[in-house]
Amino acid sequence: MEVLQQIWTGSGLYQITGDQLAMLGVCLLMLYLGIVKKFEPLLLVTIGFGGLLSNIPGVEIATGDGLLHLAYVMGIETGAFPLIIFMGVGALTDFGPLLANPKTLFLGAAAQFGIFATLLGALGLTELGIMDFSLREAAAIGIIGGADGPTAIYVAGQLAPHLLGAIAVAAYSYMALVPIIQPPIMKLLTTEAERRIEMVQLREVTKAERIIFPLVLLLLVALLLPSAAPLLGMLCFGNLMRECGVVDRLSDTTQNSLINIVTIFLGLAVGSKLRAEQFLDWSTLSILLLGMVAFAIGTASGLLMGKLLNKLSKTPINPLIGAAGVSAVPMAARVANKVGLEANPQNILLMHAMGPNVAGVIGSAVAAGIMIMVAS
Amino acid sequence: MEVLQQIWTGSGLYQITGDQLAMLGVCLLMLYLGIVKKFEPLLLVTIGFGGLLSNIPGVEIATGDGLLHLAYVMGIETGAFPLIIFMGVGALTDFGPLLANPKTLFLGAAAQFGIFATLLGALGLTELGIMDFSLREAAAIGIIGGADGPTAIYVAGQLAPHLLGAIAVAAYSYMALVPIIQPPIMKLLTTEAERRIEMVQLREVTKAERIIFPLVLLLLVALLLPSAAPLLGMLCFGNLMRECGVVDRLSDTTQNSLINIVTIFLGLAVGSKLRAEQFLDWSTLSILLLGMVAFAIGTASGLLMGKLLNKLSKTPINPLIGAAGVSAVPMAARVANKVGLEANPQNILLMHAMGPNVAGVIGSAVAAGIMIMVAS
Amino acid sequence: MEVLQQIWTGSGLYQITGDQLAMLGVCLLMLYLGIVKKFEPLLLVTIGFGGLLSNIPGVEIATGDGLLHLAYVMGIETGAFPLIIFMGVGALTDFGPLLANPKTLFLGAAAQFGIFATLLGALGLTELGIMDFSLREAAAIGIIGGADGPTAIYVAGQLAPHLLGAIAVAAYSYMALVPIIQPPIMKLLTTEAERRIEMVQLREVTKAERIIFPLVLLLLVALLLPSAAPLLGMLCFGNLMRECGVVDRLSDTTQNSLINIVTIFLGLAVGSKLRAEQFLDWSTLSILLLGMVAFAIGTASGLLMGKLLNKLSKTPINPLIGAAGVSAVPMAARVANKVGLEANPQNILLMHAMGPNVAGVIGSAVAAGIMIMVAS
Amino acid sequence: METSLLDQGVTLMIVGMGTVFVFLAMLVLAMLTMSAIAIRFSSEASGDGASDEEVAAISAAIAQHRKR
Amino acid sequence: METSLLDQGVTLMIVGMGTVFVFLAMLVLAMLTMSAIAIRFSSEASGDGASDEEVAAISAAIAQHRKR
Amino acid sequence: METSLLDQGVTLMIVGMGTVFVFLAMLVLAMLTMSAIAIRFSSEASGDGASDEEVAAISAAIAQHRKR
Ligand code: NA
Ligand code: NA
Ligand code: NA
Repeated sequence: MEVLQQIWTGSGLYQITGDQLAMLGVCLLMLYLGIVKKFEPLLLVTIGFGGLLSNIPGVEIATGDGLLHLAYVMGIETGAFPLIIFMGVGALTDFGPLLANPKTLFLGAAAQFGIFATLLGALGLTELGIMDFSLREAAAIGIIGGADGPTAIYVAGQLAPHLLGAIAVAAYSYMALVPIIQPPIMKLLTTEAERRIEMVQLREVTKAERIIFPLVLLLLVALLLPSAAPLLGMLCFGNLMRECGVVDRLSDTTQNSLINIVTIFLGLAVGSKLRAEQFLDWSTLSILLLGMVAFAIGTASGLLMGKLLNKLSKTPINPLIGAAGVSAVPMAARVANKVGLEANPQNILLMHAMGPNVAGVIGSAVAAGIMIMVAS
Repeated sequence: MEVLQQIWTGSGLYQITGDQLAMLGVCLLMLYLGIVKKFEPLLLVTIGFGGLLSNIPGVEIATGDGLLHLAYVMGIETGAFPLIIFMGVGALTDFGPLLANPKTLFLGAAAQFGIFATLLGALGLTELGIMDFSLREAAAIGIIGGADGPTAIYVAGQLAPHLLGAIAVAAYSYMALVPIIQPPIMKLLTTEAERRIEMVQLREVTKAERIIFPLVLLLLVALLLPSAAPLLGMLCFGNLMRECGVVDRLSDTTQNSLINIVTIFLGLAVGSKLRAEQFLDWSTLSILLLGMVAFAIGTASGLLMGKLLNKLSKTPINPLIGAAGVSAVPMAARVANKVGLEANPQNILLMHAMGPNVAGVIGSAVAAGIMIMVAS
Repeated sequence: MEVLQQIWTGSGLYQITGDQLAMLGVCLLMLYLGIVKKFEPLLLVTIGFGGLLSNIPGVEIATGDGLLHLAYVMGIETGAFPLIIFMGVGALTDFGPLLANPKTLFLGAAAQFGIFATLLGALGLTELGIMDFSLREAAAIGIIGGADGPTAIYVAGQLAPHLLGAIAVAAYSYMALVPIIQPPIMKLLTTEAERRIEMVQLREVTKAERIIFPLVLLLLVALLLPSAAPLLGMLCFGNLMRECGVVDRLSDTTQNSLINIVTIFLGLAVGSKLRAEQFLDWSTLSILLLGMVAFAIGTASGLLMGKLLNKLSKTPINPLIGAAGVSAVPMAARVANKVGLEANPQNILLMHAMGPNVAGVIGSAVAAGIMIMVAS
Repeated sequence: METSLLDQGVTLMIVGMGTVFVFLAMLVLAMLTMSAIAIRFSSEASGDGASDEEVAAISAAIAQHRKR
Repeated sequence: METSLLDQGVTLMIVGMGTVFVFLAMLVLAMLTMSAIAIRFSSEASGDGASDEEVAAISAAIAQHRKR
Repeated sequence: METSLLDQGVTLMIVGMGTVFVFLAMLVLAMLTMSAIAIRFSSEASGDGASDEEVAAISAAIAQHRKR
């Protein structure tokens, strides 16, 4: 019977390749990490499921007119989804701790060293003939070190769309692994005495400062680095809606329905780049390795800047909060708090670590702006 | 005065055709059924109003660059709207009763006979020279028997977009008429004794089973019938978000804002296919007739399978719950419960009927996959 | 170093023009009015911020593939955003006061005189050689007098997209300035005795009337003026969802998530038309002037019709409520109430003013329909 | 003969205001008719021989019920 | 030889209903297997030698917990 | 002479980290200036001769009010 033949040749059992099976396994692992281990579940569950759908053989869902491919074309290629997420992040972010202690911005700056060191690493692998990355690709890989999902997706979508799947998976995986990656480095680079340092309580921040801050940041971006304006502009817009107090209904929708809807389709769209033929590649493996290096270097440079700042500052600064400068909001700040508590049970660093934590978001958006301007 | 002339020739009174008047009447009837009779109001109100707008003469709203036509092109032609609705249905569906009693899946399978019998009926009318349906058109008409709105819209959009208006109206109308169509058939095909059968209480289902179920279903689809993967994949994704417990904010948005927004535009877009020149046609009449037949046959085959299962099963099975296998969630399950209560006031069948009811959703999505693979 | 050179020539400090600086100032002023003065904050904050982003030199955000330009192309050029906002307005509007006292519709009709007088004014400036407006442009400018944001944006997007920025800014600015513009005119054209008039309490309106009203309005539009059908059709649809009582979940989403999401992107998209090279132009200045005139004339003609109606009507009518006929919902109704209270502290006009207020929305949509039909 | 732009404007103003008034006048008529029917129908539905007070009471009750 | 449209329909009906039944039958098998493993795993996780009553109690407790 | 890829990378690293630091340093300056003005302005707005304690109290009150 022809029809039975057609069903059989159309079936997954007939068409599936070993690579696709492997990718189904990888995606199930991502779902396991998201659901059971609770690692960045909002993204690992959506990306993982998108990856499952994309590796079903013989069905047009992550290609052509399929829903996931449409989401990719309309949301990621245009940059719309990461920018809207950034608006939502702005609406969810309290810049109060940063306003109370602006010098923690330097911690967020230092931690971006991971980005550029990784870029250099990727180019080094190319120089050695092990890999073959262009400057654009190396820049996109480096941004994993920014430890900020939407920034990584935005930059990869602009500079190296064919690597977006690997870069997004690496970024979210390492952000999830922050509680495992960071503590050993923190203990290696700080003394017990440094970890015990208690910090003075943050001052209260006025409403006016909160409202003016996103405008000041935007104007600085406009004057100094316009290529960072899309990312930081949307962040500032979201934050202005949050703080200005007169558009609470817009701010609420941005923090809830809108960011949730976009997260769902962003995750599925990123998942559509996990197709076996694109993802199973040596470059993916090296991206995962380089991403790990990026995180470690970013953490280390944040800590070292923390030690320096502690020496220079009049008020004591616990170097641990420098590790939060990599972003990975709010996980990195929680890790800094936890390691601080281990050394000194009276030491509540959480709010102090939120300053460098959000500074890291700004820092990596600035780095992204430079990458996009120079590499494109 | 030229301008007055222009206003007069531009007015509805000047331009309107009898067909358009008739369609305005049909659409007002749909609104009446939705609002006063409360028949599937979410869809009849939106489709009915979309139909009103589409039959206003001389205005570009359901054609060209009009909003309703844009919604149709972007949401229905691409399949995006029915797939997103299916994701929402997944997020709203509790598969617990099915997991507690998996053999009710056979009831959901049997009830799909209505689909294929109707397909055959449409081809028979063609053979007899009464109508002129192609295999693709017959398949799209048959899916009305699936008693599942988004599945019908998805299949019609893929296989026979010019019949989409009639098919959607038929599907939702008969789903609304379930409490009128099904009881006579149920009483005809079952004995009083059968209707009195009480069923044993369903076992509790663990959280792990609930989480793994959508993944098992997706993998089975991937291996056996990839052409059903878009529909069932989105259903599984929505259900996984619901059950996994770590992305509740995404699940909540999917169940509320997202499904509501898409329902509004889906309804308006379907309504844009109710334009008089497309809708008032003999094929519409025969689609309405065939759709009615499809429902009746689906109900009957579900009931007969219920009787068979009751004979074969160790624990008693009330054949009435077989009628719920047509889907029409949750109306068909409520009808089974009501007819059961009439025969035996202690007989609460509702949860037992939810199993075949959701099985019917899976069953018709599988049938849709076969149709799409074979007929396209 | 080449790279430093590239960063410097890419910076805002190097590229910014005096015009762009001026526009940044204008946008900051809009934010100030929205946030500190609370003038129409939902629109002034979003449009103002969109304007800031659009005037950052050397970055593609309000042009090309930028997010704001995409929002403009997809949402404003197609008319989708203003139509969806109108649906939301319908879902938020209580037509009860109008149903209780239908003759207040005449107040909403009279106040539209501001629209046509302004159109004539724009053509007069052209005749005098001061400006050079076409009929389409004059019609788009006139609609500012409708005092209804989405209507103005919809008409401008259809008839004169290059003036949209100025028209939207004028419309929202003057709507915000209603409490300043209207009272002097109200006091000039009414006597103290007229302002003291108390009106009889409005009768209760049945649920049936509320449900049937949007359908009656839609059918009248269909028969008399189809070119107003997109705007009024969506208004009626939103209102039917609100009143019919069977689709509350759709109505709630329309009134909240959906209208909020669209407001955000509408505001940003309108802001993208505030680029210095488009906005800083003599035509903008004359549009701002003409808009002010439109508001004043609309207010005056509403008041005069109020005086006439008071003479003709059996029950007393306070002419102040005629000023609310310009729309600017609900600000104009509140202003009428406030001025009434000043003359007579027992005089609660608010509900009586809501009738002409929503009548003004219908009236300006009708005027918009005529403009679009005749001028395009 | 070409009509001047200003003439077109005057025509548009007269026709436009005329249409607005005609449209809204017909809407007033339609609403009065509709309300009369709806209230009549409501009162009939609520039993034979409903007095005016009953109509008012029902209207009030419905309005009350609406305030959910 | 060309197959008639009706013949195609009959074939599609037989194959279609067959596929639906085969698919759902395999789903029944997969669900039974999965549930057996999931329940076994739950019971093992909850301590050695869990009795049937314990399994039932745990299931009920989990279900209770789900009703948030 | 063509610059090698690695040289480009080194340049980008130096320039990039430099820009990040310069940008954030200027942001620190801007924030300190802005805060000084904002706090001064708040204290002036709250009456003449507001003492430091008053400023602190107002700040706390505003913060309290923010916790809606
Ligand atoms: Na970062
Ligand atoms: Na079904
Ligand atoms: Na108006």
